[in-house]
Amino acid sequence: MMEKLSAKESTHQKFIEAANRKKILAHKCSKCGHLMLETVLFCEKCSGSKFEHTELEGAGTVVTYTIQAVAPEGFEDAGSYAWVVFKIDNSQLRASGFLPGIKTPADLPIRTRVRVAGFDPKHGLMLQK
Amino acid sequence: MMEKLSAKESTHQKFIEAANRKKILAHKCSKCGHLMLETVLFCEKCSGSKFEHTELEGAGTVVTYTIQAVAPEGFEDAGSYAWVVFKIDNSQLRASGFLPGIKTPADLPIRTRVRVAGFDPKHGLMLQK
Amino acid sequence: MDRISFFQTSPAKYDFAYFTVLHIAHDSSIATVIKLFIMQKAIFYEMTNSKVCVLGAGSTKYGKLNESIIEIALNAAKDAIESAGITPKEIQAGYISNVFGVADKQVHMAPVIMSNLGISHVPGLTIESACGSGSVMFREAYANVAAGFYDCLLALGVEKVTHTGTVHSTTLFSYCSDFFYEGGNGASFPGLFASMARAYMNTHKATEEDLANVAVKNHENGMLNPKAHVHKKITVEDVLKSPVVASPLKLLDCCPFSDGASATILCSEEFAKKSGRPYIEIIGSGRGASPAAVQDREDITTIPSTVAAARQAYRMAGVTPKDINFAEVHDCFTIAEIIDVEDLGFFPKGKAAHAVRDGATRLKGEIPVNPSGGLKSKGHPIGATGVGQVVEVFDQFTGKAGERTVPNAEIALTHNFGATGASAAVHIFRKVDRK
Amino acid sequence: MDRISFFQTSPAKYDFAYFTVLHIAHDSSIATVIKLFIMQKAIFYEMTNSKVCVLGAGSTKYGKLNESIIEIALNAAKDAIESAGITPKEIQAGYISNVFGVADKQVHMAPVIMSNLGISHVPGLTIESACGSGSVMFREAYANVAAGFYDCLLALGVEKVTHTGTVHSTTLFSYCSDFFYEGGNGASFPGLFASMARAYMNTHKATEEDLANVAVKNHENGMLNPKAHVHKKITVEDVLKSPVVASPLKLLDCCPFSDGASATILCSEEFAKKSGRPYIEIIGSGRGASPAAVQDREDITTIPSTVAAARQAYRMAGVTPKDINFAEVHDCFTIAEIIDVEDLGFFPKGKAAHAVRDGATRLKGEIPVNPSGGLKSKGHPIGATGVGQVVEVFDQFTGKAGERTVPNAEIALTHNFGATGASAAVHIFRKVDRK
Ligand SMILES: [Zn+2]
Ligand SMILES: [Zn+2]
Repeated sequence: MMEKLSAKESTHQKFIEAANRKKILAHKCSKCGHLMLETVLFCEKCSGSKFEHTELEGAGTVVTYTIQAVAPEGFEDAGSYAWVVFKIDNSQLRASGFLPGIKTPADLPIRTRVRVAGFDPKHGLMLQK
Repeated sequence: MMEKLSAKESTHQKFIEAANRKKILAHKCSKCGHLMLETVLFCEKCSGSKFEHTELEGAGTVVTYTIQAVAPEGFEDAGSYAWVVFKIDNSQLRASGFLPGIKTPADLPIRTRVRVAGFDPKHGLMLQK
Repeated sequence: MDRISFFQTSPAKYDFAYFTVLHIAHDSSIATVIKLFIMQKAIFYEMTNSKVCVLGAGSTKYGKLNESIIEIALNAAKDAIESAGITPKEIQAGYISNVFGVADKQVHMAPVIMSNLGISHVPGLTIESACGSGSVMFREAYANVAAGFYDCLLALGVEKVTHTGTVHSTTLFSYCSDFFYEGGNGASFPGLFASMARAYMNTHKATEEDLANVAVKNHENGMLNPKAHVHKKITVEDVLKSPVVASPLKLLDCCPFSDGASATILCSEEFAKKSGRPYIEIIGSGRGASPAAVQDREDITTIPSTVAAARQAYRMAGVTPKDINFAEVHDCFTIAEIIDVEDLGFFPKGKAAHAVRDGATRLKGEIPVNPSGGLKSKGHPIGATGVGQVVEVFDQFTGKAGERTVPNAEIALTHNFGATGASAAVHIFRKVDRK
Repeated sequence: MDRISFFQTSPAKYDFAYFTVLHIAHDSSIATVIKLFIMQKAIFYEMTNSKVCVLGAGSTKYGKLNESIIEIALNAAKDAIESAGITPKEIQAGYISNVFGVADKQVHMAPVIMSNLGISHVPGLTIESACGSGSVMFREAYANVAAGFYDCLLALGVEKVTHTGTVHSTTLFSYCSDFFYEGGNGASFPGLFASMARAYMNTHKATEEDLANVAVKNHENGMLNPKAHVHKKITVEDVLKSPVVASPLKLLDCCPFSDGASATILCSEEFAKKSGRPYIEIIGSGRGASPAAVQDREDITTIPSTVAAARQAYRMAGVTPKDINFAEVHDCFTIAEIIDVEDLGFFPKGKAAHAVRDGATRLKGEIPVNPSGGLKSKGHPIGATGVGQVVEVFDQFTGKAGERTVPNAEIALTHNFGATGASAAVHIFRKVDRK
């Protein structure tokens, strides 16, 4: 019934499209240079609302994570996976994603390198080691 | 997983059990005599909380109603039905119920007599003409 | 409960004290008492007579929207913030209204909204009161500013349901009824209002045409509102020929299911004045409640919560229905507007159908009702609706309503209720002329 | 935002004015000024220093309940009303907290609750802030009484989810997260707290045994609470051997999904005193917010909303963490209690695991934490939890806590947050001795 959103209208959609190019979409405050994820509409530092778009390389290191033994609906068939918070290279920003194939903590020591593999409509921001 | 409630615990359950005996369960304030449906816990008139249980005959006259052409989930298969507000005989109380088989307003003039037919887990308080 | 609501008792009580002070000051004529009096006056002013203003307002378009519920909310918030000329850091709290966030997989919305406005340290909460959530939330936000707790708030309503489809939306909405007696026995919201319509038509000899007139008028107004959900001029015949949803109500008697968000910036008068921007003042606020179930109302052709809320708001504002230059009222169904305009005191009981037929509630009538198009044409994103009414008043009073501007309006009323009127809130606003 | 919360600025500002008046009165020594001063003092007292009390409190048992959500709510309301010795007609408004009414087909709960208490004309509303709904609602209700808007309120939290099953409940709860970044990428609530646990364990060298100690202690307390959901003494080994839910958290690190309701009667001090019944006083209230998503927090081992809310509440109450005799804190997962007791200032950062191991938070320890059993053992009906904490304080201070009574307690703190702490509220209570 509803058409797919274009990236022009939706920050989420922009973020998703960038993820599909293996990027993390961010923007830099034109006034003070503070870097934020694309979804933030006013600068956290100076309240500015003009930004320069910045695509960050979708790669970084694991900050923390969990291996979801009991998965919510939509993820029951996802096998053993980790939900991962990772620090994006060359920035202070962090993002979160879905990393399949993780069975035990031995599979994913803190500071493991991960990168964005795309965006799956069912499982969200896909990561790979 | 959960056991069925006994009427001792639940005013809704008590009301339902009475409906299955074709009655409307009410109670009378021990202090001021005001009559209320069973679900009301304090007297609307005097705030009393002691009551004498009263089973009203599940019969009365239609006050108003609608014929639901677009039915909510759980009622899609109920055929053409009316949701009816009726005044209970020998009281000023009103109740509401589900009356199947009503197709047009000609089937149900205001003040038509209806009576309680039981309680259906899917369709609620069942009425019949 | 005979106690008059908080917004009446307090000013009266303190006015008494205030004038006592004034009296003493005159009698004794000594400088310290005068000084005291002035200080006290200032404190009183700030504490109990603190005027509360709307400094900014914004809405998304209402309709079927594709963005996530958070993006919809953020778009309205951004508009309101920019319209107020403030920065997000001036916002001290976020009052959100929403009913079915679950439908778009997001409850606990305030933190997500605040974080994406770049002010994650600012607390918020969500208030729900069915289709009246927006106005009930607005009143809480208002009370917090009136009490001097905050100088500047974001008050934002949002809803997204259209993606769930008509049958599931109908089902969700039925959870706003007294479910054990109503939704659980097969009544949908159109059904409940249909039962009220049948009772009204039976008691007051109104006709289906009378109801249809409301729809025709509100669609006409909605044509002038670029953000309205439904832009479609209709006739009485169109309404009568549209498919029955719940007899006697037909599809064109019903407002649409809408997505959308509306946001306002509420602040103290001091804050508003300092800003140098246009603003409007809230001069009356009232709340009321009715028996939850239609069956428990002695008279099904009136809504007690509306009557109570209006009485409070009028008394607080010191105005009567005759002083209202236009009103945004809760016309979820055509019958609702008929009942509303009687309960609000614009017309005597049983006379609204006639007045509507005569054009009294049209844009150029004696009391324009729903110049925005109302829920019927502008749309009804239930968590946002009550806030959207305030946005309309703001736009009307600050020169942003374009062709649908009500000429020479100075005082306006908003009326919004939950479900079949089990809860309601009424607000009265004053245009503030800035030199 | 550097502005101190509303409960700090106001008293300070008015205290200044108040003492100025006092000074003038002393200097001039004339009767009228003294009269003025006394009147002003009375008004000030009522208006800004108005003490707010809890006069009644009641809870259903927490657990898997068969009654409808409305019946559950009503059972708690009836208990609270009877415990306060008031009649429903004395209640001027109903503040309800709930998150997933949709799961039991009833939102817009206030009208249904009020109608079934026989006071259908009394307005109400529902407040939602995820698992912190109860305390956020309690604070709004408190603010309304503190502002003098109402003399007596019902503040009631309720939740019913167990009938939907563990997987669907897990899914619903994930809607409280920042869904675009968290729930939408597969994180459940246990998962989000597990990620916090891993960060904490990594940073502060804590172990899974350290977390397990929290569960063991809270289950021990819960054994003494007849209304607790889980009555089961457990050992550290039991916790460690229980199935992993989201590593490193295991089943016994997690609170249960519970149904239940808790209710309190909030009133002005004047109202409480007149009643001649036992009551407790609210002496501090604070709110805070954190970035909605865990990823956006600079330090994942602390919860900024707790720190902010606690700072406000302590300042308002004029007490320090050392003055608190016991605390009910938000232990939805064992790691949460470890982080909470640090954020609340009971232990330095990184030292809580050690303190818990040493028994400092046990019922006979230096700062008993969760004497009720906490969310972990008492249960976590999310809309009710924050109110249930207040019920525990009321029971403790009015001699109803039986074997779990904390001896000689005079000051207690409640701490409740939403989701991963994106929203939080802290309240501080004082025992009132009645002669
Ligand atoms: Zn900046
Ligand atoms: Zn009575």
